[in-house]
Amino acid sequence: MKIGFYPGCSLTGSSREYNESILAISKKAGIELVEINDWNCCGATAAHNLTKELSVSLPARNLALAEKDGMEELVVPCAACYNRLVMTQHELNENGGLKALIADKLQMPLKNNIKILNVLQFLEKYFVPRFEELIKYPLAYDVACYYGCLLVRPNKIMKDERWEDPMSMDSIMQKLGANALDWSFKTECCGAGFSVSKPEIVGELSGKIVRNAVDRGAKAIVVACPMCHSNLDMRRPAIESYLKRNVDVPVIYITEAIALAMGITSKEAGINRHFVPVNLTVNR
Amino acid sequence: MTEFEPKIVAFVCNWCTYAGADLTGTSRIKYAQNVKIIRFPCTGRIDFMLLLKAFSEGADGIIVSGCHPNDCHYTSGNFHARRRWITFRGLLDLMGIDVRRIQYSWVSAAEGAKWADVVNSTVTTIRELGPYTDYAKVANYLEKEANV
Amino acid sequence: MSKIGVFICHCGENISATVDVEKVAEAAGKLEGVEFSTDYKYMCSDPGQTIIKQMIKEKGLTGVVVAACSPRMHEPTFRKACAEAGMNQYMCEMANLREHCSWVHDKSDATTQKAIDIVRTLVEKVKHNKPLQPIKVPITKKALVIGGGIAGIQASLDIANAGHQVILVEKDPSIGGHMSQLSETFPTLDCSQCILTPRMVEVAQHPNITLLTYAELEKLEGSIGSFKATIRKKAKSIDEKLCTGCGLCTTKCPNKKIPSEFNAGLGLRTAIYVPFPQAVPNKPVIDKENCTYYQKGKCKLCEKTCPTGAIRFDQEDELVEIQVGAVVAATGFNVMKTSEFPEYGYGKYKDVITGLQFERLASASGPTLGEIRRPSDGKIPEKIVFLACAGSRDPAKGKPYCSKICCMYTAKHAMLYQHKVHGGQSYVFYMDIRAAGKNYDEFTRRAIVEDEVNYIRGRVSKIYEENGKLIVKGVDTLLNAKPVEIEADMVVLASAGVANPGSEELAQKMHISYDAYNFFAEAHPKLKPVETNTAGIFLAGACQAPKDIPETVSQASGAAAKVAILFSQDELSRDPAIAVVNRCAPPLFSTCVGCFMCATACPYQAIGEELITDRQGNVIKRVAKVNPGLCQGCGTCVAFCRSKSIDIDGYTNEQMYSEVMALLNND
Amino acid sequence: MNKEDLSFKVKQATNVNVRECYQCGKCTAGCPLAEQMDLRPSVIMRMLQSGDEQDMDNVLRSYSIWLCLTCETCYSRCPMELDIPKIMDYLRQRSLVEGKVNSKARNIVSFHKSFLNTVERNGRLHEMGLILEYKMRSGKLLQDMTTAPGMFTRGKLSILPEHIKDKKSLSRLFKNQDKNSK
Amino acid sequence: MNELIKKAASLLESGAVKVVIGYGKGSTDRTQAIFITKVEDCNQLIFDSRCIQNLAVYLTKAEIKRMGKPAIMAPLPVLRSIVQLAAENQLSDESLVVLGVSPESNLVEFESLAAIESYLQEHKIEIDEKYRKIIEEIKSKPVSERFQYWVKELEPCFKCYACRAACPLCYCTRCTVESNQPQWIPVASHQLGNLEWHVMRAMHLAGRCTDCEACYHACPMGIPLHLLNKSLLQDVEENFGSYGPSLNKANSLSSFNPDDKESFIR
Repeated sequence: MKIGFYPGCSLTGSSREYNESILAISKKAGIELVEINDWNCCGATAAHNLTKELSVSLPARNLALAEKDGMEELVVPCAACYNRLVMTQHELNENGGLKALIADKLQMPLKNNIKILNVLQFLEKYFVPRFEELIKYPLAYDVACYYGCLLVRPNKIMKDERWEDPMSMDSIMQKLGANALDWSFKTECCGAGFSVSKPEIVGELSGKIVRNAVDRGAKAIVVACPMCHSNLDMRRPAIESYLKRNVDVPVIYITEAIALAMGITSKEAGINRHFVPVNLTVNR
Repeated sequence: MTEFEPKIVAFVCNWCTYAGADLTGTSRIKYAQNVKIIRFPCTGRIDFMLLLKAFSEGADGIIVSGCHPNDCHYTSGNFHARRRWITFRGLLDLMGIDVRRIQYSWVSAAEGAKWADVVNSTVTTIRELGPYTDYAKVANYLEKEANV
Repeated sequence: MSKIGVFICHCGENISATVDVEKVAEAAGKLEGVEFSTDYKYMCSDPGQTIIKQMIKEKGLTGVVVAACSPRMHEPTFRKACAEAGMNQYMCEMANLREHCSWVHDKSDATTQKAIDIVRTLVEKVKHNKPLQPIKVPITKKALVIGGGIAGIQASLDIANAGHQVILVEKDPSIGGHMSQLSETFPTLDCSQCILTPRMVEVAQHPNITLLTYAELEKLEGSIGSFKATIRKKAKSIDEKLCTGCGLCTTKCPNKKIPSEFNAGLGLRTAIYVPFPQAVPNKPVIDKENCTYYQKGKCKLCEKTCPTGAIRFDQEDELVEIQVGAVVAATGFNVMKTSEFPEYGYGKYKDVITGLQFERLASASGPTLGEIRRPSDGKIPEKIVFLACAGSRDPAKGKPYCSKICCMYTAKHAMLYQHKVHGGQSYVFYMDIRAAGKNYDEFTRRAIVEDEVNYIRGRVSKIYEENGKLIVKGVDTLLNAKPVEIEADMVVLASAGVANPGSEELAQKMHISYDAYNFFAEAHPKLKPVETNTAGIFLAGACQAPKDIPETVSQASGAAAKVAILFSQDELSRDPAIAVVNRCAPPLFSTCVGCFMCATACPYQAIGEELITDRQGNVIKRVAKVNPGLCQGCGTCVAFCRSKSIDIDGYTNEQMYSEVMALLNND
Repeated sequence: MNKEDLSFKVKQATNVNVRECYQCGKCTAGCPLAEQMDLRPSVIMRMLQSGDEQDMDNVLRSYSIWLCLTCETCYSRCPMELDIPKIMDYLRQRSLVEGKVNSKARNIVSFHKSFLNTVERNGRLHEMGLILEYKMRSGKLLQDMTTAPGMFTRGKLSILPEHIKDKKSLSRLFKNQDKNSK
Repeated sequence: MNELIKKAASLLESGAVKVVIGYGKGSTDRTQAIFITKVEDCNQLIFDSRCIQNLAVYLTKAEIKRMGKPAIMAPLPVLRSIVQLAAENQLSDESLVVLGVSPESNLVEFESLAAIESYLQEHKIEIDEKYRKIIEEIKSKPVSERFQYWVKELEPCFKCYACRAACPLCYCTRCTVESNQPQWIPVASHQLGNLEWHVMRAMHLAGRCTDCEACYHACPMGIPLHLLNKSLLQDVEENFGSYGPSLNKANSLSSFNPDDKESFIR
């Protein structure tokens, strides 16, 4: 089975393990993810902060390319990219004039009807129904599932019927044998794009998140967004200096969790790349 | 030459749309003068022949309006009316009597603004369609005869 | 040859400002069959009416057209005037120049021309009017009151004390409604039950009141003066005559873990239960959904313990039909549930409760006997936060309206808390304090100044739990929007007042209209606040919009007064606009061929058959016949009749036909 | 609405009518960065309502509009469903165009610009390049000296950028895009 | 056929009926309705493809009623009309004997009108594909062309009312065209008069017409009136569910369904 795939820049760099893990589990499940040919950066926060048009045209190019490659479904693991692509698709469908302008600039046809899946929707559709066969080793830990902003907001467009307390990731983790904790920071902002320019803010915002997770007894924080991951994992020093205490709770991608449960080695899943060591083991 | 002023007759029920049109007035919402209202007890009372008569007497458009489904003062007059209009409309359409010139609507006693909107949009539609000369020709057959 | 008088009203400036009334009068004067036409500043005024009367006498008018406001406004006025001048009142029609012309158009020739057209149309109608006699309908002097809250109780007592029979229907096992759940009442802080219970008892003992609890309206037919209501008496599974209300059964019932409706889910009850100690009637019912016997087929403990053998498991719902002359809808309201607030935890935090639940905590008869203890662990909260406008004035939650009572009861709650928990800290997040009412503003001031409740102007964005505390993320918009975080032990949402579930269906059963939020609609926002637009059905209390007790009680008394006024007459004269099947000379007798399609179409089953016989009594013809008592005059049958054999007075084929003709022939 | 009002221009650009805001403050209450802001979201909404030139100017010169992370919390909780993030985007763009960027926000802006430039150059983000350019622009040469090596050793930073093939189509997109950079 | 003749004869003989309404030889090679009162005349009864006239029309005529209880030869179209007439309270089980004629022109006997209705369940009205096409074509024309088409088609009508006379369901003792207070329809046979007359007739038959085409066959000018009825038949079926004359099912235009769907009411 072939499905369109848009990794996005982070997955080729700072969050390679995300890429590696999603490819690993797909491979093992016999699902072929086909990269969009010659895809480009979605423009991320920078674009929509500085110029409206780029914030739409950059994602639009990728949508057009995907259509060109004859893709009907597009998996976008990076929550930030996912958000930009979905918002663009929405914006273009709302605003005919803009759509015309962009199509003109792209010099490519744009039907703009491709189905965009974030990683959770991807897993729910193609993995969860096959967990019986795929999951070898239950991942029996107390975990806090962290969704961040971009997967659920704006709720008017993302349409999670439980946007203030989402459950989709929790239920997947439950099915992996983990105990998904009820906690309060599932959708709080981690500091996002300030990772580089304002680390002290990241320290505070991510700090509160990590603290609540740890206080609830989480042995791991599960994420589905490279930005969240790098802020909670790579920015741990900033977090610890804000919390004025050491916290060693690891931050793992949901795809890594599944990889482990499917019996894929930490190395294959890129788990060794984390800053905060991941000490989760499955009893084989 | 002066602009074409459509002649439009509105057949409305006493309990919802007539009251709604009253509310349009009390709320001082302005609308086009072209529409004149005839009051019926209920949309169920409106005889399809009257619509034909309106056209033959030179109406360019017709509005038929009553209570929303389930709100009929007589519980089901509007349901009967609805069936009649569905059937009648099919026949008119087959016979080439321009159904775009008949606007059906539900306007409740609380929908003063909607009434103004129905009137104005109908007037615009009829303006675009122009005078109903097709029917007039047939209707004026009478006079032609008389003149002979 | 008709002699019609046309009277054009200026309505002060209301009509004459945009319509050239003199011109209209002049044009009307030229119409064929018009004997006299004039215009006057206020036709509805005494001198105005006098002009009409004089002219009827002087000119011997056969018909009158008053061109003024909507007939829905003044038709009765002018028909009365005509009758006084000795003319049949149904020979008078109104041309609606105000609502349908002068108020909706600017001053112009076209506007004046439209006015002329309208007048001509009505003149043509009047030419075909027939003198009619109003139909007399006897009034059944018995009222149906739906809903046994304070509104229904007040209305019932007032009507009953006016000497009329009342049937009070309540869907729950006891009357009392929300007021019986309240602790103290603002602005006087007197105990709600202490003032309500006597009234409940009075209802039970009143000779003129028949109380049907655990019952609901199934169907309502007929019209003002003579409604036929079908009531479903849900099976209580006990024989009320035998039951003494000793309550033994409730002590023995094994199912004790059912959330109590009366305690807004904060307390528990049994499957066979009396909602609360002061219930009226004070006899239990079995809640089948939660009864072991009904669910599993065995148990019957209550039956075994009942000393009088009053338990009846085989009892079934019973449908009773009653004739009434008027109906008062007093079905009350409800409040939004905490589960409807995503940002406040979807109701998953036990210690985030609604105002109604707080009432139960504060009430001496409540689950905590009046001590403020939080549901989760029974601790006394040291910090409590109240959120006003929880759901109200919140289009995103589909409730753009103000619920009106929250400002006051929130102040009351904060006050009660401060009185009961010494040294406790209370906060109120609010947008505006709406305390319009006698001693209301003084009351909220007292909460702030004397009881030291901290009022913070701003909404709360999120509530979440962190190590056993509820973190309330709010803002103080009066301190240049300073974020405020409060670590609270308990949060009370002054959640929006909403229409009761099922109120939409109920409204449709009664054929009354309701607003976008399913609250019942009054006939006129100012001048008919207790009437509905269905004659004979009146409104009382929060089923029309959220309102507090004094307002509810006064509206209930208002509704009761309307019923009493209606019942002060023995019969009601109804508009004679009803259908008739034509008659003509033999051998035809009537053009009706008796296909009886009209009968199948009639919403009121008002059309029966009549056998026309010759002298020997042989049936010559079978034709339709309208029962004037049942016919409401919708005219659906008329539009159906292929042979035009059935027609409706006041809206006859000739009248409607000539109106169309007249309306269009203006050139 | 006065056509000169920023509120009017906001309406045109974002289709949000700031007059609908009734100052309940819920946006500010939920904003993760409200503490750090000089003008909090609800205050900005109020200033847009006032129609006062000075208020407008202050808004465009504010630090807040750059602190906003577009986490959309305000929007998803606003009782009037006002799309404040969209307004923020618009204000940022205007602030740039009118050269009113708050001095404290310079490094944020320069980060965004560096970001877009690497994208313009390579079509994709080259984190190494980004960090280097950003350091040049912001002069924060020492920041991240701790993390960067860690990223190398974990294979998270590649020295050489990835490039996309069809550069032309991309430059078309960037053509006359006034992100008034460099 | 003999079967039927025997039956007819025995009915007359026993006096169970006073008259037999059936088809007989007409002038030239046409068939016509004959009214047999004597047993020996029964052999005049014939049935073949030329018998297209709808005999049900006579059941409501005063003259025939005066002759006493009738038996009637009833091929499918007549059977349908009979059920519809019964539904409209014009006939009852006692008021006639029905000599059904099957499509294979054999005698079918019924013990009750209800039996006829159930028999008709196996012989539902089906609108000929060719007519469906014609109607589609007409509908596909631009509106004013459609209008002109019908004005032209109706032009020749000179209000002889043969259509009405031939229609079993036009049994009103006073037709609306004859009511002059008000004068709903101009008496003269000019374009308007013709248009209004035929619109009205079609509407009055909507939900009742059993598609016997008698009106069309009766029209001396060959105006395709049946197209109007057929198109309405389709509409009724589409909008209000399957159509067919029924004794207990309420007529589709004097009944309603709260969830009736339409797209044109705003």
